[in-house]
Amino acid sequence: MLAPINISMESLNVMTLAPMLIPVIGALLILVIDVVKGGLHKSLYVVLSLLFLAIDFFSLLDASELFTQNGTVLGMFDVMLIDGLALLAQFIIVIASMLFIPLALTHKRFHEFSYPEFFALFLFMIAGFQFMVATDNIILIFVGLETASLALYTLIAMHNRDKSFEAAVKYFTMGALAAGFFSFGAMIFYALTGSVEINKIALVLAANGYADIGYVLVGTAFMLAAFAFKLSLIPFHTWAPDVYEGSSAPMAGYMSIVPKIAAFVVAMRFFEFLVHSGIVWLDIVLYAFVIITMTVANMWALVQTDVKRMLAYSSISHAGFVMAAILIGTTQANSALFLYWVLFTFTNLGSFSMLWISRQKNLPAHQSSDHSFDKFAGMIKTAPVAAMIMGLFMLSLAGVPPFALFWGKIYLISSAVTSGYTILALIMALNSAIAGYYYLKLIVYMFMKEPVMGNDGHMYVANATLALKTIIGIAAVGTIFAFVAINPLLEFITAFVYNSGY
Amino acid sequence: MLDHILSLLIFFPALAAVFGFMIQKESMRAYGVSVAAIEFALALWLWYVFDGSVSGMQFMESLPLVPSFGINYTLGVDGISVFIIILSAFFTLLGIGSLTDTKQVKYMIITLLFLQMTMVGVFAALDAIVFYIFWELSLVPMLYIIGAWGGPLRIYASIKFFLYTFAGSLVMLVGMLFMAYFYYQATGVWSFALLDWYRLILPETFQLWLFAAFFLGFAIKVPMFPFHTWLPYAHGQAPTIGSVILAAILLKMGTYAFVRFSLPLFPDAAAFFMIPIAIIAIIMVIYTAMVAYAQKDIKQVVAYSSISHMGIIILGTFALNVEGITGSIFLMLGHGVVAGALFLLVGVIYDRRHTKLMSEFGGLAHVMPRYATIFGIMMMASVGMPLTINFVGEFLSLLGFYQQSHILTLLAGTGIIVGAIYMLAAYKKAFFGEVTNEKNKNLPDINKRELFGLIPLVIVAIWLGVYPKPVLEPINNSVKSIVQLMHNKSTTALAKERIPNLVKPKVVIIEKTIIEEVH
Amino acid sequence: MEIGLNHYLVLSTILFAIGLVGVMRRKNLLLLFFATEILLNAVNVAFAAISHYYGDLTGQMFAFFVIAIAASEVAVGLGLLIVWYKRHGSIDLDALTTMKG
Amino acid sequence: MEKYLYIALFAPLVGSLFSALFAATPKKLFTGIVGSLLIFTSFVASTMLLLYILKTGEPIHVTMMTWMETGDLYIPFGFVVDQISVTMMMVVTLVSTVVHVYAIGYMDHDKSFNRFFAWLSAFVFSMMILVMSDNYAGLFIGWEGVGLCSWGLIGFWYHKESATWAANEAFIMNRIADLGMLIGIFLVYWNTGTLQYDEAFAVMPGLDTATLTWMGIFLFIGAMGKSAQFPLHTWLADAMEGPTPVSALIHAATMVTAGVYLVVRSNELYSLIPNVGLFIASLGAFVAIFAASMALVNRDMKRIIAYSTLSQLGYMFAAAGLGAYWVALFHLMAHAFFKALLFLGAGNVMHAMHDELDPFKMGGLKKVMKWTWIMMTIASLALAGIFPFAGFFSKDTILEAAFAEHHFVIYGVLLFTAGLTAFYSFRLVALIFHGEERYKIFGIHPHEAYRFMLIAMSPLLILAMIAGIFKEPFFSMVEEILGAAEYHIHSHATALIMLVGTQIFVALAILYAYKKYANKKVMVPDGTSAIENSFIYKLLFNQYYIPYFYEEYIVKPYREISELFWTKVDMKIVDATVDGIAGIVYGTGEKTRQMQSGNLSTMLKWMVAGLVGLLSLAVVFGLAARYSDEILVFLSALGV
Repeated sequence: MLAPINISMESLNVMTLAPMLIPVIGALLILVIDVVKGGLHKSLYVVLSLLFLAIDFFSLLDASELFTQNGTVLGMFDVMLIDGLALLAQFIIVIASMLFIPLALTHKRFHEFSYPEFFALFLFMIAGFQFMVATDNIILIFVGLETASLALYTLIAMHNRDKSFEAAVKYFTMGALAAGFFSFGAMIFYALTGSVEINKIALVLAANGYADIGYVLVGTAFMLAAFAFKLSLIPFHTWAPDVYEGSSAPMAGYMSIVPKIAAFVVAMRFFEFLVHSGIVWLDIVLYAFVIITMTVANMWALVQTDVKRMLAYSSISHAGFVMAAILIGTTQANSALFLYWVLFTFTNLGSFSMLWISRQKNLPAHQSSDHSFDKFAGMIKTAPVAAMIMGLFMLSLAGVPPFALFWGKIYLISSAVTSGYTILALIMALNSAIAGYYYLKLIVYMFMKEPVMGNDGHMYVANATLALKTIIGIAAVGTIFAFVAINPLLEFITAFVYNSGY
Repeated sequence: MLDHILSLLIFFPALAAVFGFMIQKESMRAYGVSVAAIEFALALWLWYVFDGSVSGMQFMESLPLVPSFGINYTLGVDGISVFIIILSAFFTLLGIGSLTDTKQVKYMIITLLFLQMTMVGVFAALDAIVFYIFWELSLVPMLYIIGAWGGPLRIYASIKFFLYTFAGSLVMLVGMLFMAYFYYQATGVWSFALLDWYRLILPETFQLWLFAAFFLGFAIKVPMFPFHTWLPYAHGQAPTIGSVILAAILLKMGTYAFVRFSLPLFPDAAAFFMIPIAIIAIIMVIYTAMVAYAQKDIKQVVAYSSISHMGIIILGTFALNVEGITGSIFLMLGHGVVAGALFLLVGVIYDRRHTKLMSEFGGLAHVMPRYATIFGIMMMASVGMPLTINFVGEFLSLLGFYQQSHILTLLAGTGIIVGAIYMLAAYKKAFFGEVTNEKNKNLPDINKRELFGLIPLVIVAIWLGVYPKPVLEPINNSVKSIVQLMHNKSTTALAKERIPNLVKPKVVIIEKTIIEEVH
Repeated sequence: MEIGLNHYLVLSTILFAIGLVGVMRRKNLLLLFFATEILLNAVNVAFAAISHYYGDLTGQMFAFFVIAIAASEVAVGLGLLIVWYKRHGSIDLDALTTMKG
Repeated sequence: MEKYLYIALFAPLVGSLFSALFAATPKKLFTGIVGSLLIFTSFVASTMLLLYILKTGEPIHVTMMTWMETGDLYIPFGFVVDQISVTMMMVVTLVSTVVHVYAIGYMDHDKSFNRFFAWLSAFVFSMMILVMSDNYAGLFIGWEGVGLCSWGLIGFWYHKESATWAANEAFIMNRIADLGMLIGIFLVYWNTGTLQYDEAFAVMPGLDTATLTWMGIFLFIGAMGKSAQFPLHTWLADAMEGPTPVSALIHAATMVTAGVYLVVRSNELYSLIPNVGLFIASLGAFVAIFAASMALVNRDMKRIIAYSTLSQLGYMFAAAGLGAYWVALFHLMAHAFFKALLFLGAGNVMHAMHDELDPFKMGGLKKVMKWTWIMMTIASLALAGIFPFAGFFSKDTILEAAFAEHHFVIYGVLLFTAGLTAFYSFRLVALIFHGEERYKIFGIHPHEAYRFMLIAMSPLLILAMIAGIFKEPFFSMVEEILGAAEYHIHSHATALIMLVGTQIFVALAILYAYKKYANKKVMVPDGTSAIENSFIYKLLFNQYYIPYFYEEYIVKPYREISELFWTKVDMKIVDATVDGIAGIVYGTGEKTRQMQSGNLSTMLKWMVAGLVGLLSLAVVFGLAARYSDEILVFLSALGV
């Protein structure tokens, strides 16, 4: 007979699992409520989700206290990992989700929000992402990734438009291919090292001095392809614009932030040791990814006629920009990544929310898409406050100081400078200038063109409710007064990143 | 309050702008004028309490912003910046006061007040990042002013203005980050404080690269040839008030930054690049003057003339001696007053006829004698007539550069010839001759509101031409300390040779005389 | 002939390549899903073999997870496919081109 | 005495500002009167200063206030009244008083009467600064100031295209010279450390000759512009578009002599560099004959006098260049009197003839304009250098100086020019006042000028007659400061022969002019006569084609190049490059967006392609790493 396995609860460190469990419980609760009594209003689910996210947030605070005291904590058979990266990423995930979920409280009725499943899936997705970042184990990363992704595909599809389904199918198919890449890559590393834990892989590889460098590179190539898909690096980005366009505006904004930060953290865990082991190939490939993604995505963003699609390309470009942090790989760069992403969260969610409040139920005849540039012509005359806030987000995205993203930009560029990537720093800077054009384009439409006849400005806030306005207000305040928060944020992030050994 | 007068100067207009949203439309102009007047009074007060005999920074204030990254909100003024700050307050007041009826005057005034904040901020900032923040932020209101109130090509012009400057300043930002990194390497502490950077002596190669990075940002702003093409568009399309502020203050940011950053931070590089930059400056002077001569639109003449004058400013700056730099700073003020006035004047005629083509005019001196007189005075100031403000600056700039190169000064000096050519030709076309166009026969002469903007400028243009001392002296004191700093910091023989040492008394000439007498 | 690890790995690679070709060539959404399944199962083969080679259960665990994930993918994928088919009466890939540029 | 100095200096400014107050209003007689009175005040103050200088011989030196002070540079508003400047002040204030009073009559019917006086008084103020300043920068203020006023006054009738064109031409040409002057000033500053005359001159002997030479050359370039020396002379004749009092004051008596003043003022510099002096003298002699030759055939009364002015300036430079500074200054003074008189006389004629300028269309005017005739004849005699009029004393001394310094070529040229001068002067007088009354064809009824204008001219008439007696006192006054030497030909006989010979030569030229132009056969030329078609005539009449040359080879190319710079270089190259870069970025985006075809199959292919790319790179690197040793061996075998 098998001897009973004695495991003390202490060694399990259930605490490490708590942050993921909370949204799962929340999701289950929502489903149960629906079973018990159906047809409840979406506000209930929104608030419930929010509450669970709040609890999640507090459990993260707890965990971070644990981390500051004890350093990295392992739990659940050493599968779960609480370190600085995990915590920071989870903070971003949870905060972004908390900012996202009230956006369901729209003035107009939308199909997806009437289903409690939407909120359940949403919470499952968050749990998936949390798992993904809070582990060192490739299996769990994979599981987390797929959990989140599958939930996400469904969420996109629930928007219930032709374009949404198309987007979901595209995203799903490509995601499946990427999952194939990921598992194949994992397989190669497993074959090389006999382990699926990143730190062990690193140790083994270092121990034999990267003897099988060719295979390591092949494995890395597969992993890179999988992450490049998730991070929408060119040429693995093709899903992004279509999916952003197909999904609802807040969902697009959410997608530009949360899945990517999760992927970044994993990429950081996975590639950092490779970068530091002096593999030239990886340097070159990452360099190429960074530059091509930034530049080409910018060029495509230039020629868009739809704001949302423009923002999609802009998000790709931002991802490329931040990818530079992985390439550089210093503590400063990694901290800059998180700083950038926190700030990006506010600004980008803000701008997508602005699109969301101007969303009509049906497309007017003269518009080719939901958020064409023409729609925003002369907005300053008809809806000045909305125009100014939108302009603010655009300026922040363009990196105009002192708005939020500027700080992320200088810190990231500074990290490139500090590590001797001069050319990279210059290219990053010049790309910001190119990007300036398409953000400016929207500002030009809003502030400098004449409004279309018969536009009384109501359409820009047609979908607005107090909840949406509050979220936008928070995003706007966060964007404007970012400079107050930079120092504490930076200290917090740097301490966490540094203490995790990155 | 004195401790925070600079913050007050910066944020008072911004605050007023925010409150401005609450003001009712008809009262907006009065509100704007009062705010600008208060701001100007504060600026004058700053001058009053400013100690002109001190060469260092005054009214310093510092507030940690991102201390872990060495960014502090540090402000301070010295003789170099204090007058440009006053000038910007002055021009905002005149600009708002003489604002002719435009659509959406409320937004215009709010935008101007925001612009005011950024302008003062740029000149008062002593932290590179704070400087950069205001520097970039100043683009936004200007973008709006050009784009929303401009002519038919306004969108193209405004985007060009924004992106061009933006691109240049991003390269400059990389330079700043490098500079901070070098400081970090040297001291182990991050700092973007200018006064800290001043103490840093960099190897020459680093200096050259950093100089180039900063140069790009500044050169586009100035704008220097061949980065100047955004300017004619911006001026051509901008409404009067936009051109006035752009020419009077915004362009000065670039030249000011050369003095504030490039020279004291990279003295060796400044000495190294002196001749190439002087050649660019000369191209600016002559080439743009010729282009100005070919213009058909009187506003474009003034626009290109701005570039031409900026050439002299650059030349004076890179004379690297006290005379030249003092002159160039004075010329910044001078050109601000004169170009601002000229754009206001062009605005006067534009308001009446809605055209700026010189061929549409002719004989205006008959119908608008007062206007012609003021225009004439400002034109003469522009061509550098002695006893007007521009002459002092041009004279000193050229005089300063003459020490460095005779031939180049001679070439740059042709500016006084070519400058006279396009200005006189333009004046002749617009004002002299018979009134041929029927529409011009009954043009009303200049009115009170316009005079409100112009008379003070005329007074200043002549007052500071005749008696520049109150301004020149503080500038001189501050410049002396910068030149001495540059000399002390420089490492190459070339720089030591080109940048004079002020501590040692000049003995060369005296010795020579004595020797001659003995023989 | 002894069948060793390398043979499994080669098989896995070949299967993966077949999957890739399928992903690229198939214009039918359903067949495309098949191709992705082949990809994942190719990996499973390799995992099982390596796991055996190392005498370590981790690989097999991974394989099980992959199977589970593949299953849920199919569920989601088919769900999407059915909706799409209901709306358009086709599962041809070339019809999915309303968004581009 | 400082009080007088300030009165002399600022009275014209007050007058100018006063008149300027009424500039845009209709004619107010009192602006003219007040202006004239203030200029007269200035004249009285100058006289007081002259008396003081004569009495004490001490220069008065005041520093009013600092102008510019930076680095080592210190420029005050400092004024010095010494023998040189007081001479100039006397000339300036006297002539301008006369011209002001005269202009009250001359500008009687002009609607811009007030503006005229504002400009004219401003000019006097600028001129006073020019001559009174104690440093080069102050001189430059005046220098530019007179240029400005000259611009305003030449272009006074701004409705006339020719007037505004001439004004701009004058200004721009002066600017060219001013650049030289400016460079000269810079040279002075950087080599002596100061711009004060006395301090700078004190240092100069210690400088090397090359530096001094450059200094002298550049300062002289400044002088060439203001004094309209070749090749910057064309503006002066065109400047005659201005009202005649302006021509008398600015373009004959005062402003154009500023160049001479500059050379005289810098005598301590120029005496160190005799080579430059010789160049100046040679140029002066050349301009003297060059201008005189153009005056021979010209058919514009004012232009003839303008060329004569040019020619006389040549004399002055010849003298100054030869080191005879006091002679130059003396001729400057004498010339101011008779040339102003000549111009004012011409103004009377113009008034009478309704602005007709062609002397061939006049004739016989002496009957109706007796006083004018007398005045112009005497002025012409003085100009021709006939004893005992003013010109005799000054011009003869120049000839003597040239002879005494053994520059016989210069002497010869100047002597010959004296003959030409006499000829064209009396050609003019003869054509205007003698012979047939040709004006009647044109239906003009000439009349004499106002009496007060004639009275106003009388001081000049008297001075043109008697200025010679000042020669000795003047010499003794400036002797010390200009290091002057009297020029005496060693042999008395030679001197006498020269003197008498010159007089006879000049007298013959006068007689010839009368014979040719005072008879009744003179007709209005119609361009058919043989002489009018001769090459020489055409050459002279077209001013040696120099204006044509300037127009064709400088002005036009400048305009064309400007146009080219704008339309081609600025728009098509510089701006197009910027737009091109933006266009490339945008265009690349536009072209490559096809990649996003929206087709899922393609998208998947892109992913696989990306993977394959990564893999092939990995394989290459992997192989390279695996076989790095072999590769190194291989490469070293290749000699890399």
